Amino acid sequence: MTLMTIRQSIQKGLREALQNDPSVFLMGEDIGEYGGAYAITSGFLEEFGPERIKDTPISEATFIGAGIGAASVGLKPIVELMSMSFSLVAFDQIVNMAANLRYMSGGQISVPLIIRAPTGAGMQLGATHSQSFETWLSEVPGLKVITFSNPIDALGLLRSAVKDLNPIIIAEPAGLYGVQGDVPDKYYEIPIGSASVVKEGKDVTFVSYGHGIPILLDTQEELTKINIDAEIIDLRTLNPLDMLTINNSIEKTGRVVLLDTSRKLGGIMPEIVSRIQEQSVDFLDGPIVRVGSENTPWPYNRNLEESSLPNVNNVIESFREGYKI
Amino acid sequence: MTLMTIRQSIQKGLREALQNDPSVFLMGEDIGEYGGAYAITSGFLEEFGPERIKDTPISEATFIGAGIGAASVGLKPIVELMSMSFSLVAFDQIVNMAANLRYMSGGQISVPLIIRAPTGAGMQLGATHSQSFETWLSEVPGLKVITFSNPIDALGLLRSAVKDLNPIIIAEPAGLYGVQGDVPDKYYEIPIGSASVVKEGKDVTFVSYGHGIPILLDTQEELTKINIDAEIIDLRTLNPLDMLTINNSIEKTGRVVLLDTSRKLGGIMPEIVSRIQEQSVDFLDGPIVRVGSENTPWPYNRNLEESSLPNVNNVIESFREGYKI
Amino acid sequence: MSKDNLSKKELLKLQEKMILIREFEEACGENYAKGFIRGFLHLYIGEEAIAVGAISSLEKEDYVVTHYRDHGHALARGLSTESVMAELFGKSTGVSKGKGGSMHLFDVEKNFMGGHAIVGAQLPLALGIALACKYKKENNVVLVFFGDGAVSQGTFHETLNLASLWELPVLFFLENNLYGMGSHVENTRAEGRDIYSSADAYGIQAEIVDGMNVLEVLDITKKSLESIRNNSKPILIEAKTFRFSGHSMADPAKYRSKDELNYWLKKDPIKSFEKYLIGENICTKDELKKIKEKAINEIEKAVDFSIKSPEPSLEELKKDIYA
Amino acid sequence: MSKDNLSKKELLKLQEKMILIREFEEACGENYAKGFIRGFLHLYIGEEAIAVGAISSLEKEDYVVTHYRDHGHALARGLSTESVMAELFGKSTGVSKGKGGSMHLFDVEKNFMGGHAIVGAQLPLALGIALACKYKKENNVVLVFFGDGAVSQGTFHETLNLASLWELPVLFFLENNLYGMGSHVENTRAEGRDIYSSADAYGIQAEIVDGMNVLEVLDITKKSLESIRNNSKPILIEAKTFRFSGHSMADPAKYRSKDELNYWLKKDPIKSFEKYLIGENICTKDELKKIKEKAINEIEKAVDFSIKSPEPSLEELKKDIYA
Ligand SMILES: Cc1ncc(C[n+]2csc(CCOP(=O)(O)OP(=O)(O)O)c2C)c(N)n1
Ligand SMILES: Cc1ncc(C[n+]2csc(CCOP(=O)(O)OP(=O)(O)O)c2C)c(N)n1
Ligand SMILES: [Mg+2]
Ligand SMILES: [Mg+2]
Repeated sequence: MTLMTIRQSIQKGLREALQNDPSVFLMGEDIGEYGGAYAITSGFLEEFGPERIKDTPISEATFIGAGIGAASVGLKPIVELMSMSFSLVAFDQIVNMAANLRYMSGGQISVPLIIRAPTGAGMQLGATHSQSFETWLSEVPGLKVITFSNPIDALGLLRSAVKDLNPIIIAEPAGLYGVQGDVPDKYYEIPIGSASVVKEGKDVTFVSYGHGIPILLDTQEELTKINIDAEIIDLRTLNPLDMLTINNSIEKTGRVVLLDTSRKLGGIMPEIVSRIQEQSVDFLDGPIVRVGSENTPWPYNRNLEESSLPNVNNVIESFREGYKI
Repeated sequence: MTLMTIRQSIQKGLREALQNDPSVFLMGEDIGEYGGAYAITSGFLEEFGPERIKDTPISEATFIGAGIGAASVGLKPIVELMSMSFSLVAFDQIVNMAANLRYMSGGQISVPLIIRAPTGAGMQLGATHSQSFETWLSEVPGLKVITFSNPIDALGLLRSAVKDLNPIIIAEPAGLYGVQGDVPDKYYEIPIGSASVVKEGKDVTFVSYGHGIPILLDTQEELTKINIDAEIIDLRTLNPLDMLTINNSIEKTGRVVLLDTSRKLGGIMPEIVSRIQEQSVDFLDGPIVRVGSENTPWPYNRNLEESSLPNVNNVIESFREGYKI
Repeated sequence: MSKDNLSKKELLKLQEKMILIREFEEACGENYAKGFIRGFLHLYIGEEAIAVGAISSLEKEDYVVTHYRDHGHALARGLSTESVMAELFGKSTGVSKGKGGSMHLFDVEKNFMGGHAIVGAQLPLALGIALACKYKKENNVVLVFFGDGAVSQGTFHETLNLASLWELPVLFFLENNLYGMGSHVENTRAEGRDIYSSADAYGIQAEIVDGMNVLEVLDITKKSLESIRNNSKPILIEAKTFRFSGHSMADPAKYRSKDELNYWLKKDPIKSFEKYLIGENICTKDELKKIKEKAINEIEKAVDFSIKSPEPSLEELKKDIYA
Repeated sequence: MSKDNLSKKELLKLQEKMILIREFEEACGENYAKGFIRGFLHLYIGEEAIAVGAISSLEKEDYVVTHYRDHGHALARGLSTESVMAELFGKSTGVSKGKGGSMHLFDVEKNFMGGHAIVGAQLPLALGIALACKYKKENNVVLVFFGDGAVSQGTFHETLNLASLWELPVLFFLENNLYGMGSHVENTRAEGRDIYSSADAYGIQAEIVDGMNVLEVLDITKKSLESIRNNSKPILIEAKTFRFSGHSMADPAKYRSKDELNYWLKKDPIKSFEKYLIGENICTKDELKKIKEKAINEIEKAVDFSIKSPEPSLEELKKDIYA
């Protein structure tokens, strides 16, 4: 085991990929000398050279499109978007091209492209810089979307993504790059499409991902004080969804709360509500509770932003209200 | 009353707006001499001249951005996108600019912009040309999204949109431009944010919008044969959602089926499922049934496309299965 | 270019291909009217010299990327008339199994990388393929076609900048048929109808060529390819051309005057090359007649094949989404 | 431009504004370190001559649109130091009620239309405002600022084309500070560091100016505005400049050499204008000292005001979403 941050585990995964597979290269704005806006690729240029650590101009549509093209003829580009908020200028390439090429070509083309981007609010960056478009992308057939909340998952999922032949979006919770954890030294992977039970419990199922997980961990601790034993599920993959893990947990606990720090209305959770409703609603003793941030653009002001972001109290209150506990 | 198609009622609404308000102008690709890809603005150039019927190059990001700019200083641009599928190249302007400007400026700026775009599958246009991104846009705070399934609503909603000070997306079901109806000669408006009960019934609530409504009308007729009296709700506005109308209907019928021709997973319906689940689930005698198209890119082949698109049988089967009827 | 550089066989091959494309497109129009072909259909009639002249110069390992008006490029690249026609018919024997349709033709074995229907979206893709060629140290070139309308898209600018900055082996081939749908290029482009000089802003060498003359297209393409292979620097070629029919089957093309159409019809690439071949005594009318008959024959067979081909099974709907 | 064209008062006003911006930015840095200002903060230090020279030439009715490095433009446009500083503090007295922050400053009364944080996104907006000016037959000009990095975005290309095609009154002001974050313009642009000639491709007249010389900026802007008002044709001005600090507060700017920084520090627009003012006997050192003191004083007050200003009420979260 080695103690490392999520940032370090991503670095480890990228470095491994670059070392093991000559078809892997990195591309993005200021990932070279600058080391990346969030310092993920710091030192990589020196280690792997400019052919494999490719700085780009601020032309997201085109360098992502170029990633698609390179992937379509057998390379494995890992493209860094400086922020998920900037994905919009490249949305046509991601949604119409990356996701559809395989289908439209009758299966002839694979697009083994990875797009990594920091995501999420909470850093007072305001409305244009705090958005989480991974939930939209998770609705696109042809794409896979992964995310994580600890260094073990970050590395394990990245390894799976590197081996995958499909276009994959990695939504990296920007507020969690510094989160630490013990990462196994022995090689392992985390399969795409598998949620994880971060903590087992019997009284209620908490579901979230990314920035929501630390909140749930705190919530769970708080709830032990009133003898509630919460189970926490980290989705880890937004598409394809691992409903089995969620349904199994609901079957056990009979209660469920879904937490999304990026949005209350819309986003990924309504789809999960719908599937629970279709698949495991009979096991529930109450409503499917949603907790999320307010349905507004993201404000700059700290208090306003904090008041929008869900916290431990919001989760507990919504849970207790929903289940009359 | 005058019998007219949806196409004609949109034309009527646009013509009125141009006649009544000098700040209104139209902008888009080939809307002038060509008359628009779907012939909506046919003849407008001759009638209103090139200043007010402004042809644009294929620069969606920029002419939509220009619409935002013009709107921000008091004009009322009505921009035509040739297809909702092309909105992606302008997504940053729509989502980060149009929707956020008011909020980020602390309420100083209004963006009274209308973006009209034909939407939906079913015309064998394949994966890149059949998409319905209005459901994503309906998740964006700051935008309003409207749609319709008959000429009366089309005109009434357009009139409200023209008066509204917010950025509004009009998702025009491309397959329904030819749908006819009697339109009142007397001036009327349909308020944004109000769903309509297209047909009253007492046994089950059917909810859809756009292309889904004709399917529900047929379904309803079919169901009378087994003495089921279905109520049909046309959402007409995707944001803000009119949950009151839906909840009231559910309270009456105790059963609900949601139909989305653009998608089964994701889209607008999961949000409605979630809200029903939060607001009126206790009135239901069974599950919230979703019917939609398959979760695949849109195929070109006619059979494949048809087999993806939901039809009367799918609705009936899902309803009967869900409610054991 | 003079005929001296090319054998009779090679010269006739060019004409054969152009005729094949023309006949193919005529047949498409007919079968669209019959309802066999559906969706959006964009014919290449009038522009055949470009696809044939440019693509004939490529090596097998080079790549072709194009827009939705792609039948001509596909056939010039050697995709079979059967597999392309069957695709337009939406049949399982189609090159994309009937899932792509007219605007989305692909044949990876032939390095024919689509068929892209969002205007300008193919340019970044082509850039990326060229990046891969360079990365893998292959000496291949990516030939990417786009229209005058695509020049208005931001991807044009971004892609040209990157191709030049990164010195990538891309041959940008601009099919300037003067119109993007109903919009004349002079109404969409500030600097008017000659677009090639745009490439200056990116330090990209640019050429202009008569897109109705297959030998000139062939010649300039060959030279450009050679240069790109030697220097790995992109080049842009602008070909002046005209589509003889409307933008798509839905377009009666009323925005163009009869005079304008007639002016261009006189430059018909197939007729003028025929005149040349006969004028230079390279072949006889009879030989050309046979070529045409052969083409008609082949197309008839392709249509027949397409009619008889099976529809894709309904399971296909959910296949080919993920690898 | 010689001092003869401007009164002493006018000349001192320029220096006063530059100093005000400089002091403002220094104070921003300090208050960021103290945690009063948060999020992303981009300082304008070193580039003051551009905002002041360009914006001072505008009429009240003209519009200003800019990017996220916007404090200088805002102050030059006459937004109060209090309302801008309070915005950075996120206070309810801020120009955008604390909701926008540093990157999203707006003051509609002053026709200051933002503060836009997506690179290149402000260009179409500016185009649209210019379109409205022309539509309404107002003789106003839209002055839009953008960086060398923004030139890589497709919107640059699309907007320049449309501005020229539609003959709109836009003054494109390119602040070429040689870097977009850590990327030198020579690594992002095929044609290297001189960007203004890009405008040729759109038939747009372009000028280059020393962005460290406020009088030159003023002069060229005045001339350009006059020309735009007369012909309603856009113009592009490229100003060469340098930001003295990092891209944002998070950037130690290690990618730049000390030599390079020193080269530009010697061109400090405030110091060189001071030298000019004194060398030409326009004013005394003492007068300038007073100007600086006044600025420091004003900024102190603005900081004080910002500290004392109330936070927005929590209800503000849900306000200003819809009109
Ligand atoms: C982004 C986008 N906008 C609009 C369209 C609709 N459209 C398809 S082809 C076309 C015209 C393109 O003209 P050009 O590039 O000159 O090619 P040509 O058809 O003349 O070969 C348009 C507007 C589209 N497919 N994609
Ligand atoms: C579309 C987009 N991509 C990336 C960013 C991140 N970013 C913010 S500023 C910047 C550099 C811009 O450089 P330039 O235009 O030269 O302006 P300068 O900062 O030098 O004033 C980058 C990459 C962004 N805000 N928007
Ligand atoms: Mg064209
Ligand atoms: Mg810069």
